Amino acid sequence: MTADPLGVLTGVHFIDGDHAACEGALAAGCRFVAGYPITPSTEIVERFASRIPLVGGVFIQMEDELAASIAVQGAIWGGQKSMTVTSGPGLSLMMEHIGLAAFTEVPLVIIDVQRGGPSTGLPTLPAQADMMQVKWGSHGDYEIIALCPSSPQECFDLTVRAFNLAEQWRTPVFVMMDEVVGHMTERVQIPAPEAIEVVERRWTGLKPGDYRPFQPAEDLVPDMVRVGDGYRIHVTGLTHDERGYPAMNPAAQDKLVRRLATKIRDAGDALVDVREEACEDADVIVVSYGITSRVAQAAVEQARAQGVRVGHARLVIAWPFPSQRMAELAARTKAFVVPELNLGQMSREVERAVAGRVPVRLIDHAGGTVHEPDRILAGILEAAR
Amino acid sequence: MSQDKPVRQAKGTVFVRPEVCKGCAYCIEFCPTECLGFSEEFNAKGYHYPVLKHPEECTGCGLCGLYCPDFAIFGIRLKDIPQAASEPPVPPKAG
Amino acid sequence: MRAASPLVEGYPKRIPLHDGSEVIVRPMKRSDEVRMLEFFSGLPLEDRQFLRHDVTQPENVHRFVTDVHRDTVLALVGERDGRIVASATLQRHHYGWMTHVGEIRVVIARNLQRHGFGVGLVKLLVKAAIQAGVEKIVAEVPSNRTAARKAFERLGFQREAILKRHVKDLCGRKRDLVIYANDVSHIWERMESMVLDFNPTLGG
Amino acid sequence: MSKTEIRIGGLGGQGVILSGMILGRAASIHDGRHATLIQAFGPEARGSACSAQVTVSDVPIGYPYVRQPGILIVMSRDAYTQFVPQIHPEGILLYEQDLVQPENLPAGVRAFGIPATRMAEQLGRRLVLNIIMVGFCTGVTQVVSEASARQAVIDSVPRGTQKLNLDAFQAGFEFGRNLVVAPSPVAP
Amino acid sequence: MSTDTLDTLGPEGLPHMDNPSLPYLRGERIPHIWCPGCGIGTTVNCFTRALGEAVSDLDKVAIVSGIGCTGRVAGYMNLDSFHTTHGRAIPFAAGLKLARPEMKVVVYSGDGDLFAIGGNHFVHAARRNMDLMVVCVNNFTYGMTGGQLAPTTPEGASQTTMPFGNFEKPMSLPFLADAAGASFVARWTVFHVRQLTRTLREALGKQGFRFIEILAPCPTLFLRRNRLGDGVDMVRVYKERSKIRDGADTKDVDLGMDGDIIVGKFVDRERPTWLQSMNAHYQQVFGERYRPWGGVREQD
Repeated sequence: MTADPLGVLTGVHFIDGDHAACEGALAAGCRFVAGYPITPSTEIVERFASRIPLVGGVFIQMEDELAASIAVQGAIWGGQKSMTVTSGPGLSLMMEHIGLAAFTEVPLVIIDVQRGGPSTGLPTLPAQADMMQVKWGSHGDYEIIALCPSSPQECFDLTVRAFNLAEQWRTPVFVMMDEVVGHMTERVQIPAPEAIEVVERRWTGLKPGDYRPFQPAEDLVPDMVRVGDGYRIHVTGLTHDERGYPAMNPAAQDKLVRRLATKIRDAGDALVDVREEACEDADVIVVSYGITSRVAQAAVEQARAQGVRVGHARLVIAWPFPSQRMAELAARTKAFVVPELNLGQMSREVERAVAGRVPVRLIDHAGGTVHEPDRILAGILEAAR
Repeated sequence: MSQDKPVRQAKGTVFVRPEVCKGCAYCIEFCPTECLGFSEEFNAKGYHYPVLKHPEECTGCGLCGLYCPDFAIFGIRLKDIPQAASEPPVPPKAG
Repeated sequence: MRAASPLVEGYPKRIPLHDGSEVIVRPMKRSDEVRMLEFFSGLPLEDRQFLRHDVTQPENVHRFVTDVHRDTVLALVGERDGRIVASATLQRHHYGWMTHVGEIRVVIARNLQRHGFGVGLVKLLVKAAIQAGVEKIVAEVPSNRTAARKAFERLGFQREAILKRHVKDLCGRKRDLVIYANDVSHIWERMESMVLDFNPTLGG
Repeated sequence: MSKTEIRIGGLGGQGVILSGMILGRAASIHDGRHATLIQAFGPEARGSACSAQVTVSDVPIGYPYVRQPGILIVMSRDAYTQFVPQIHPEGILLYEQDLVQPENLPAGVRAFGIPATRMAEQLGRRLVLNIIMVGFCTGVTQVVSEASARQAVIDSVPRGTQKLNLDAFQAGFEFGRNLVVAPSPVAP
Repeated sequence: MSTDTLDTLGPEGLPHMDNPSLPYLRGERIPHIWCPGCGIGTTVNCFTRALGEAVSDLDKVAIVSGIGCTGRVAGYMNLDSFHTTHGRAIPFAAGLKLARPEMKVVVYSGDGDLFAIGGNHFVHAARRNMDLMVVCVNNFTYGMTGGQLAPTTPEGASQTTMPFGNFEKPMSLPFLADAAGASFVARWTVFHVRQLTRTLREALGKQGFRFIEILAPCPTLFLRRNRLGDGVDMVRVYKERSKIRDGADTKDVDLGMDGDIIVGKFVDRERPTWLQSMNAHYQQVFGERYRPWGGVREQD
C-alpha cells in the first residue's frame, strides 16, 4: 500500500520536528488524534487540528492524558489509525493505557517529545530520560517498539514507520523525540504519496464464528477486525484466551504474556536498525540515539582528526534493544562510549549486551541542553587510551 | 402445594434453569400473582430455586424474567409459545 | 527611504466582464486629464451626485488628476477602446488615528454597470489596501444603490452604520447613507502572531 | 565558506524567530544548502530576551547549536550585551542603530547599523522590522542569495502581507548594499 | 459448567425455550460472577429487552465497561464489547464512537468507576454532548474490591474505609449530569424494571449524552455491613421509598439512608452532539472544502 494523497504534503519544507512528525502521521494514514496539550509536544496536535478538517478526520482535545491515551484505542478498534502525543509528565499518566494497548495488542502510536524531568522538570528543554519508562513504565511484562529520530526529516520518516510497525506487530510504538528535535527547524522532504509505503491493518480473512480475536498467525501476531462488522468481539485488559474471554489461571497467563514478549523479541532483524559508521575496525565505538547522535557525530569527527579509530553506531530502533548486534560489535572493538541525556539508561543496556567483554563508558548529562561535543570527545580519547 | 384458591385457567407459565439460580427470591417477591415459591430441593450450589406453585395463577406477565439477575427464570404467555400444545400444560415438578 | 510606488506594481490588469469582454485597469496618469473630463462629463447627473466635486468643471478634474497625493491615494482607472470608463480610488490618511483605515470610492460608466466590473474593481482595491497595511476598509453607498450594495456585500463588507436621511438625491429627496466596512485586520494579526516569538507556528 | 553560524537576538515580539526561519528557509530550500534553526522557546521568550540560532552549511549539520556566530544580528541592547562576547573574532555585527550602540567591539569585527525600526514605521507597520533586518543581513553578508531570501519571505508570511514584507526586505537589502559598496560607516 | 446443568425446566409438553435475555448474552459465559441478590443482572435483563425493542442490527451496538462489578457487564453481552481500564470507559467509548459514528455506543459501569476515578471524563463527555449512552449501576459501594467508600455512599453508611459511618457528602449523579450538560437524565431502581426498560429503550433511540442511573443492591458488601438485610429486602425498600417524579429538578433528587428516592426522567433536551457541532462548524468555516466526518469507510 502507498499513502493516501490527501494527507501528504509532498514537497520540500523548512519545518520543525513537531510539525514534521504530524505530517508523518497524516502521511501514514492517521485520521484520529486525541491529545492533551503539553510542552514541547503541543505543536504536533496543533498542526493536526488545523490540517484535519480538509483531510477528513477527527482531532479531539481530551480532558487529560489518561483520556487521550484510551480514546485513541477506542478509535483504533473502530478501524482508524490513531495516535496520541505527549511529553514526560503526560507519559507518566498514560502508563496504564500503554499496558492495556500492549496486552490487548492495539496498534497504537505515541509520540513522546522528551523534556527534562522528573515531575514538571524543564518543560522547554531537552532530555532523553524517558527511555526506560517507555520500556518498563507500565506494570507487568510486555514489549514495545521505540524509534529515535535525530532530525526533523527523521521525525517525518520515523513517524510513518512507527505506524507501519504498529500495524505489523500490534504493539505500542513510540517515537522518542526530544525538545531539541521537536523544535529544531530544518529542511524536510516529503515524498510523493506513491513513494511512501504504508502498512495497512492486518484484517482477518475469516468470517464471524470462525474468527478468534487473539488467535495468533505464524508470526505470533493475531489479525484484527473492526467494531461494527458483525464479529461481536470481546476485548478485556484481564488475562484472556484466544476468544478474548477472561482466563484467569497461570497457564493462560503464561501463554499470553510469553507470546506477547516473544512476538517482538523473536522478530529478529525486522526490528533491528543500527546505523553504523566505521565500526568494522574501530578501537572505540560511540553508541548514541536521537539528538545526541548529532552531537556525538561532531565529537567523532574531531576524534578522527586526532587520529583515533572511532566508529559510531546510532540506534534508530532503541527498543527492542539490539543486544545481539552490540555483542557482535563488542567482539571487534576495545571500548564503548555512550553519551545520553540522562544519568545512564541505554548505556546499561549496552553493558548488559556486551557482558563485561569491553568497558562501557557513559557520558551522562542531566538534560536541559545537549552535550558539549568536547565532553564526548574527551570520553572517546580516554576510552581510546 | 396450596389448593385453597378456586381453580383457574392458566394464561402463562414459567421456564426455570435451576442450576444458574442463586436463590435471591426477587421473582417470588415481586410476582404480581404470587404464584411462585421456592423449591424444596437444592440445586448443585445449594440454593432453593423457584417453582410455579400456583400455575393457574400465572398470567405470563414476564416480570419474574425481568427481575431475575441470573437469567434463571422467565415467564411467558401461553399464546406466545410457538406450537403451544392445545391441552393445558403440566407444570414442572415442584421441589 | 520609503520603497517606491508600493501599490502600482503589476498593472495594467484586466477585469473580465459577464459578457466575456474585458476592461483594462491601470493607475491614473497625468495625461488622462482630458479623457477623465470626458468620462466624468458623460456620467448621468444622478451618478455625479455621489462625488464631492463638480467634475464637469475642468479645473476640478485638473486638480484631481495632478494633485493626487500618491502616497495616500491609489487612483485607478478603467479603460476600454481608448476611453476612460471607470475611476476607482483607495484613500488613506497619513497622520492621526485613522492611518489604518482605507476608504474606497468607485465610479463606473452607466453602460458597464451590473457587469461584474464593480466587484472586480473593489477586489483590486481591497487587495491593494491589505498590501498597504490597511486594517479596515470603508465605503459609502446611498441606500437606493442596491447593485453597489450587493457588490460590497458579496466581497465581505458589512453594513456598519446607517446615517439616516443623510444625502439628497437629484429630486432633493433625503436618503440614508450606508457605511460599509471590511475589517481585514485578521490578516495583519496573523503576521503579528508570527513575530510574537512565542511558540510560533511557522510550519510551511 | 562552508559553514556559517548566525545568532539573532532581540526582544520577544520583534520577530526574531521569523527572521531566523526566513534565513534558514532561503538557505536550505531555495539555495539548496543545509540549514538548522534552533529557536528560543516558551513563555520566557515573550517580551523579554529572545534569540534564534541558524547554522547554514554546504554539508549536513551535526551539532545544531551556534557557538561562535560569524554573523550576529541584534535588535536590542540586552541582546547586544548578551551575545557580543560570543561573536567570531572576524565576525559581522548587524545592529538596529537606534536601539543598540556598539561598544567594546573586538577589533576584527565589522559592524553595520540600520535604523530598521524607523524604516518599518515609515513603511506603515512596525512589525516588518525583522524583515528589514533579513534584507539588511542579505544585503551586507550575502549569506543567502537575494532571490532565495525574497522567495523565503513570500513563503513565510501570511497571504495578503507579502507585498509590504517584500518592500521591507527590499528597503533593508538596499540599505545594506549601499553600506557594503560604500566604505563602512561605523568605526567602533 | 456443562450445558446439561443449564437445562431449562419447562412445563411438560411444551417446546424447549430459552431465556429471552440469552440471545443478547455470551451464553457460554453464564453463570456470571455476581453475588446472590446483586441487582446488576436485573439491569442487564432490562437492557436486553430494550435492545430488542430499539435496535434492529445488534452488530451496530458496542458496549464499553470500566472496572468493577458492573464493569463485567460488557463481557457478558453478545455485542462488540470492551472491558477497559478503571474509570476510562467513557473516553474509550468516545474514541470508538468518533471513529465509527454509525455505531450506537453504550457505556455500562458502576458508580465508583464512572464518578470517582472516572468523574472527570463523565463531566467532559456530558459537556461536549458526546453521543454516548451511559448506564450507571449505583450500588453505593466498591464491590469488586470489598466494600470501600464510594462517591455515592450515603451519609452515615458504614464502609470498610469509613468504618465509623460516612461523614462525606455523597454526589448526586443526576444533578451532576444535568449541570454538566447531558441531554437526557433519568433514574430508576431495580424495582422499576418496566419503567427502566422503557427508559433504556427511549435512550437507545436518542442522540447525545444520555445518562441513566440505576439503584441496585449490593447485598454482600453494602447491605450486610449496614444491617439492611438481603437484596430482596433492599428492593422492597426501593419500592416503598420511591416517588416517581418525571421532570423533577435534579437539585432535589439527592439520596440518603432514609427519605424519598426520587425516580423518573428528569432531563430530556435537544443539543447538537460533539460530532454534529464539529461538522456544522467546519462546514461554516471551510464551506465545500470541508470533508464532513461520517467515519463510514468500507473495509479494505
